[in-house]
Amino acid sequence: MEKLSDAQLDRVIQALESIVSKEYISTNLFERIKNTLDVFPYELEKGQVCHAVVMPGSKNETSEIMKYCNSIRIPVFIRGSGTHLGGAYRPHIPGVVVNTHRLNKIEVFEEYGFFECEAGCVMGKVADHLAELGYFLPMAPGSRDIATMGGLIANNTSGHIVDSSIGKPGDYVLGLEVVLPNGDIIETGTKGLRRPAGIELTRFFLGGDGLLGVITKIRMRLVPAMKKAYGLAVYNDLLSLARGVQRMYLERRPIPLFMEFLDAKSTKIGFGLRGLEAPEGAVNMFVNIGQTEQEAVGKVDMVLESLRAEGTIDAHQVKDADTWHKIWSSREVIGSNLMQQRGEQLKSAEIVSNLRDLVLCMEDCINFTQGLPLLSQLDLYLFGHIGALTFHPACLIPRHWENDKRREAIDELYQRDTELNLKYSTCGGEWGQFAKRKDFFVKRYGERSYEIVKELKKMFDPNNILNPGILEGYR
Amino acid sequence: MNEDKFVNQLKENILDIAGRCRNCNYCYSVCPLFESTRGFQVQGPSGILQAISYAIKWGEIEGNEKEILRDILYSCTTCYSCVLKCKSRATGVPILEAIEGGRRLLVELMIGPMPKQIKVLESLEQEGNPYDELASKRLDWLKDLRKERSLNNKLLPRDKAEILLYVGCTASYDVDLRNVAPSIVGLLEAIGADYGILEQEKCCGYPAKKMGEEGLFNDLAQNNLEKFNESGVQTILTISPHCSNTFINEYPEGIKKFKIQHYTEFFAEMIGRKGLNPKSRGEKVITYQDPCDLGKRQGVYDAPRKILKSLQGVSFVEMKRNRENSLCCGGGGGRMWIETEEIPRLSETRVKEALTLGAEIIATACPWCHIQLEDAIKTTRSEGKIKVKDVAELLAESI
Amino acid sequence: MEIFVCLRQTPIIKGEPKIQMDRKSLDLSGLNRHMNEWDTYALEEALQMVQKHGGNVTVVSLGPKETEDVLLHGLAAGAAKAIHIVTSDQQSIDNWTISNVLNHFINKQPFDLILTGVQAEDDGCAEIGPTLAYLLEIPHGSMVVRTEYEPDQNEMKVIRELEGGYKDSLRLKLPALLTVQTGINQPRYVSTMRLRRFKKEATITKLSFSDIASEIKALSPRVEILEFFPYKPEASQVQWLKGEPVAVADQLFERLRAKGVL
Amino acid sequence: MDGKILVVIEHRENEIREISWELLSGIGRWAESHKMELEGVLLGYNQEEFVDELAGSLSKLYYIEDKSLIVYTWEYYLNALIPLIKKVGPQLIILGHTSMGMDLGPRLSASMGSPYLPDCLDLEFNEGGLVVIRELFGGKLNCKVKAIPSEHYFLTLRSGIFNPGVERKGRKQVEKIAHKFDPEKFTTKFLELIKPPQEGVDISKADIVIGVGRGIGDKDKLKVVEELAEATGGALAATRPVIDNGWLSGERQVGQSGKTVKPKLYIACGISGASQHNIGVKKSETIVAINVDPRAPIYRIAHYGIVGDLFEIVPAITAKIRSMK
Repeated sequence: MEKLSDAQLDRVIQALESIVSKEYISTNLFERIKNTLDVFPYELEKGQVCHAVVMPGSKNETSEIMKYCNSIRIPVFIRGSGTHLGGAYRPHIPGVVVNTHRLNKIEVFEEYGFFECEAGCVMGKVADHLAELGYFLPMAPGSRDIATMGGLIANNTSGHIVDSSIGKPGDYVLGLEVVLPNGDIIETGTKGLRRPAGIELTRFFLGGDGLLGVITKIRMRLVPAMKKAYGLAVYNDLLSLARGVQRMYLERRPIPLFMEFLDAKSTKIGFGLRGLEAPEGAVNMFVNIGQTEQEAVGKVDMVLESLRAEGTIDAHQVKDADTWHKIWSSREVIGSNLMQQRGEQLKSAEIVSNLRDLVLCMEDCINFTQGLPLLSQLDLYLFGHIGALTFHPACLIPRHWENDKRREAIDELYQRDTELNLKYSTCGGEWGQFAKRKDFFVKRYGERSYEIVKELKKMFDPNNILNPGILEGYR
Repeated sequence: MNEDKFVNQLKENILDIAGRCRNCNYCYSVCPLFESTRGFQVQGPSGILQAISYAIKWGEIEGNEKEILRDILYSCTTCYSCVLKCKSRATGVPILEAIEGGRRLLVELMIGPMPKQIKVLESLEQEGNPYDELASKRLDWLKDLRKERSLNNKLLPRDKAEILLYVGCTASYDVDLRNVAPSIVGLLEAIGADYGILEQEKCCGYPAKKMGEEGLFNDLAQNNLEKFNESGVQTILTISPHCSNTFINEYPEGIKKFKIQHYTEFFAEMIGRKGLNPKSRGEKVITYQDPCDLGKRQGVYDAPRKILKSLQGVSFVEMKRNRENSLCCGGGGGRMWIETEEIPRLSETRVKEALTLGAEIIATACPWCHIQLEDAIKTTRSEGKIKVKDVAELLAESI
Repeated sequence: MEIFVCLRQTPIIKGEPKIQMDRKSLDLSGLNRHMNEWDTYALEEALQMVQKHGGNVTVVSLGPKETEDVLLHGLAAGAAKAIHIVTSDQQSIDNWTISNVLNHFINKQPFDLILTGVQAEDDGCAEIGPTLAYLLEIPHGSMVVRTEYEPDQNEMKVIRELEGGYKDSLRLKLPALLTVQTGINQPRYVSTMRLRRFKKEATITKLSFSDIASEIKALSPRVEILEFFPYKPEASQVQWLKGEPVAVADQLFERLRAKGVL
Repeated sequence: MDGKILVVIEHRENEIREISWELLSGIGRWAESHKMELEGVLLGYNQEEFVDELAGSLSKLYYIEDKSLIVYTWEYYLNALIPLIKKVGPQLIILGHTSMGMDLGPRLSASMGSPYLPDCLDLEFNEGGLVVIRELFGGKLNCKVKAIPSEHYFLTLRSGIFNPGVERKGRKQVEKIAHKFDPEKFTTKFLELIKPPQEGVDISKADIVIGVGRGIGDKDKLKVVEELAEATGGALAATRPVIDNGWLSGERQVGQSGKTVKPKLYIACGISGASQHNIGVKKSETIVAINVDPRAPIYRIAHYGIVGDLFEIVPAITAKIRSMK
């Protein structure tokens, strides 16, 4: 759409003010800039900066905003905490950013067996609140302290959780409250504990990449808290580590809730940072859950059996919780530590393997940057949610590279990401299917599938005002 | 150094720091400003950082929105939580360095400080304290104390002593704090320390530093360093953690030859020794507010707790957010002197939290936390239910 | 726009002013000095005007050596030129003489506007502005709380503050003189470093007060201070209430009750 | 000695301003004791109603009438007064130290080549010269100022130093003077008189007024005085700095540039008492002053003085009053 005149803009602002009141709309340059930034390590362009940032306080205000923006065809970008490390949520054309910060109520209905929270609730706070009541929130992104429920559900990401263990958050969603691009408000799903069979509108918005509607409220099943037990296995080489995981599946072991691996290089750094003695080799660390302590421990032992069978240097249950937290958090600090040493930013791909080719895929990831003109110049770091057959090959993008070069590097990364996921006929399980992944989607599922999504989008959002750019594959 | 060169250096440094922020926004999860405001993005660490950095990149510093930029930069409490968070979970950006650098930049360009802080800076320059109090009245509290009891304190640098008690401006002048300096003097007397107080003490410079008035800060730092040297002391005890932090982390090399300690560290070591055997003072439930400049900045979490736990008959309870996760009182970073958006006020949140724990006393070890909490008790109408006490007062009362 | 701003440096008296033995002068030694509060607003108004409409600000001040501090402040804040009319140290000079000396210098310069504070913290006379305007034969507006330059007519629209919340607005043909009231703007802060830099680099034009004065025909003071004396407390009717806050509150309450005002 | 005194009458919105009545009575008495004639000049339009009343308290009133004189502007006044003064030859020309006096006085005296003595508290003749008392440094100090011997002396007197009560003498001499103005030559054009905003509270109507000054330090500390106002059922008023800081809205300003109040009780909290403030409150029946500095000029008009920290004393008073209700 063409640029707004100042007069037009003033009218827009006034209209929005009349919806959310003056204090909850910001038009100052700096607020607008920050709301147009994402984690991609290249500069914002002046042309992208949004017109205004609005904070609705209710589904009705959200609906009014959508109704109005739709009526005058102004793009709307929904924003939670803007913390998605996958990037590609920066608006590429000016529009109105709707920040869900004020939609932050949570209600627990134990007598119904579910809870409801608004889209702006911070996931970590919800999890803590539920934990106090003895429940477990089946989500575990690295950004738990800041990511919002709305964003996570629109993306349906399980973060580090091994899907084969307890599935995706979406499997616990009983229903949604959604504001459609034209402002209509709908409710989906059920207040029962049985998710509907057959066609069910929840599915369009859950993991809908924010294309079809604005999720304002989420209803999820209450999951009783589980007991945990921890295990650690060390290998000489990553390939045997991969074989171990394969074996675990094939020998029908109880799949861990979490299972992460670090290559030897990363292990040294991570363990070192946490003041632990780093084992000589690559590490597989995992968590099993059970109704009781013993059940969890038993599961860990069963998993360890399979892992040992592939020639571990060391494999044991970690009994002391504090030690475990150090080990576990060593993963978290590696990335930050690398970035801090060099003052550079880590960008990673998300490669998912199929079970049969896990070892092959591991090899591919070890050689991730081979033949890539820019990335091959950089060090590669390899870690990932191996239990979920997921790899995060990552590179530090040098700051001294100029903007375009950084863009190209990111392009290379996603080309290779695409190749590999195609090769294994898989797809990413954390970052959504469009925006940076659009090329992949078309190649993987074909033009027709892309057409279908476009038609869907057209049906829900004929004027394409809701989060434009994602479907078009802007990054 | 000519103006442009100086200004450009400031700008480059800010851009360099901002270039390391990846907008992961983890810092928002610990930011007291973000928690106590409407929660726009410029009301949190990374937002403030990007504001100043894009203002520089896009030449907007002296643009139409320069006052908005100023208000954004000066709203930060400089509690340091974001820096710790970024270090542990992200790219380790020294966010505060950029925010304080931004304030210096605005002051150099005559956009900063906040209008109401100008009088504070003038008072610092003329009277050596931020409260527009007469320099000549700084030791009145000591004169009054001398009327009640005999003291062995030296007056420095005229006399010489082993320990310098650096009182600081708030403890010298503020009525809320009237018992704190006397308590600490009492404790020093009790252990028979060889201590002295500066005859002409001046502010450590913290407010000037935080408001971006670097030149004035340097003057005060120089002045104090000279006084310290003349006094021939080995140890410097401060009442305010802002002072000790400023000495340790902001002062020139010369400060290194002194042992700088917040008084809680000093007395924590002394507990149980001659003269310092806390006795029972009736059953009391006490909680503790970690001053950011003491905890987050200097890593002193245990000393005050050790003292409080040593008080007999006291049951010590922790607030949910404590130590490195503790919630800022909102008084730091020069905010004492400006009107800020605070809904609810951080100190009120803190008082309410303490009340839910059944605490009868919130102990703290910082004059500004003290004042903020004192006010919060009034504004939440909790008088009679709960009191603010300085750790020093509690210790002194117990011996 | 060429704007002259007349600044005065005043001592900051927080306690009780010290009177010299001869009772004809004050002992101001050891006192901090600063720019007269009203003048800081005049300076800021001038700087904002040239920022908006172009031109230069020249700051002028009359006084002993240390007066150059306020001129430095003016330069550091953004003035293009500074004129220091230097007087000898203890010389006390009446406002009529000051106005004449300022006039003698300024009327040889090209100017569109002269700004000064409504009055000075020390003598509170509010005299120099209108007097200088008379000598320069230009219109004046006093106690100005808003200015609006109208370039095409070369006029200045001002709002003046009267009593009891009343204001009036005038339109003055330029050149003109305005005396500026506090609160009209937010004077900028000039940092210590900035002042230092200017102390090193800036140049201040020095003129001798006595030279100028001697060039003015029949110039002689019209008033002189005979003596200073402290305020006499006995003149006040105040009854002191002493004691702890609570005690004081009780005493006060009883008295007010008795008087029937509570 | 004999001679004439000329008082320049002030009026606004068809009312003679109080300062003029103060001068007529105060200077009237002074004139008698010095055997001088008290004359006045009114520059106005259609103000016969006052002419009579004024003339009653003067040995002579000059009434210069012209449409353009409904409001004060320095150029018209100067233009009309210079010839009158030359004609009448008064020794003292007295104005109030008001926005008009401050604006007109210096220029008028300079035009007449005479000494100017602003903001006087008292005046005397000695050694052939005129000697006045004035304040310095906002009342921290007083001084005696002598004017050189001169045909005319121009003074402005601070308002509030005399009481308005005027005894009639009955001699109602009025000389109406026609004056031709030539506005073409004028450099200053009057545009409009801006009246104070009427909405909001009217502190001048309250029986109890709580005044708050710089001493409060910060906006969010106002609670202390707000609670006292609440407890006493009084109105909250403030000094100029407080208003300039935007801590309270303009309609609450007391003092010369704000409103004048005359309540039964005025409690000054953290107000040092600059003359501009005191002028606006000194007519209050009972004045209580709370300040840290015992030398603050506020105590000169106060009936009860309390020295100390207002944040300790005010809450105590509030508590006491609440407890007695």
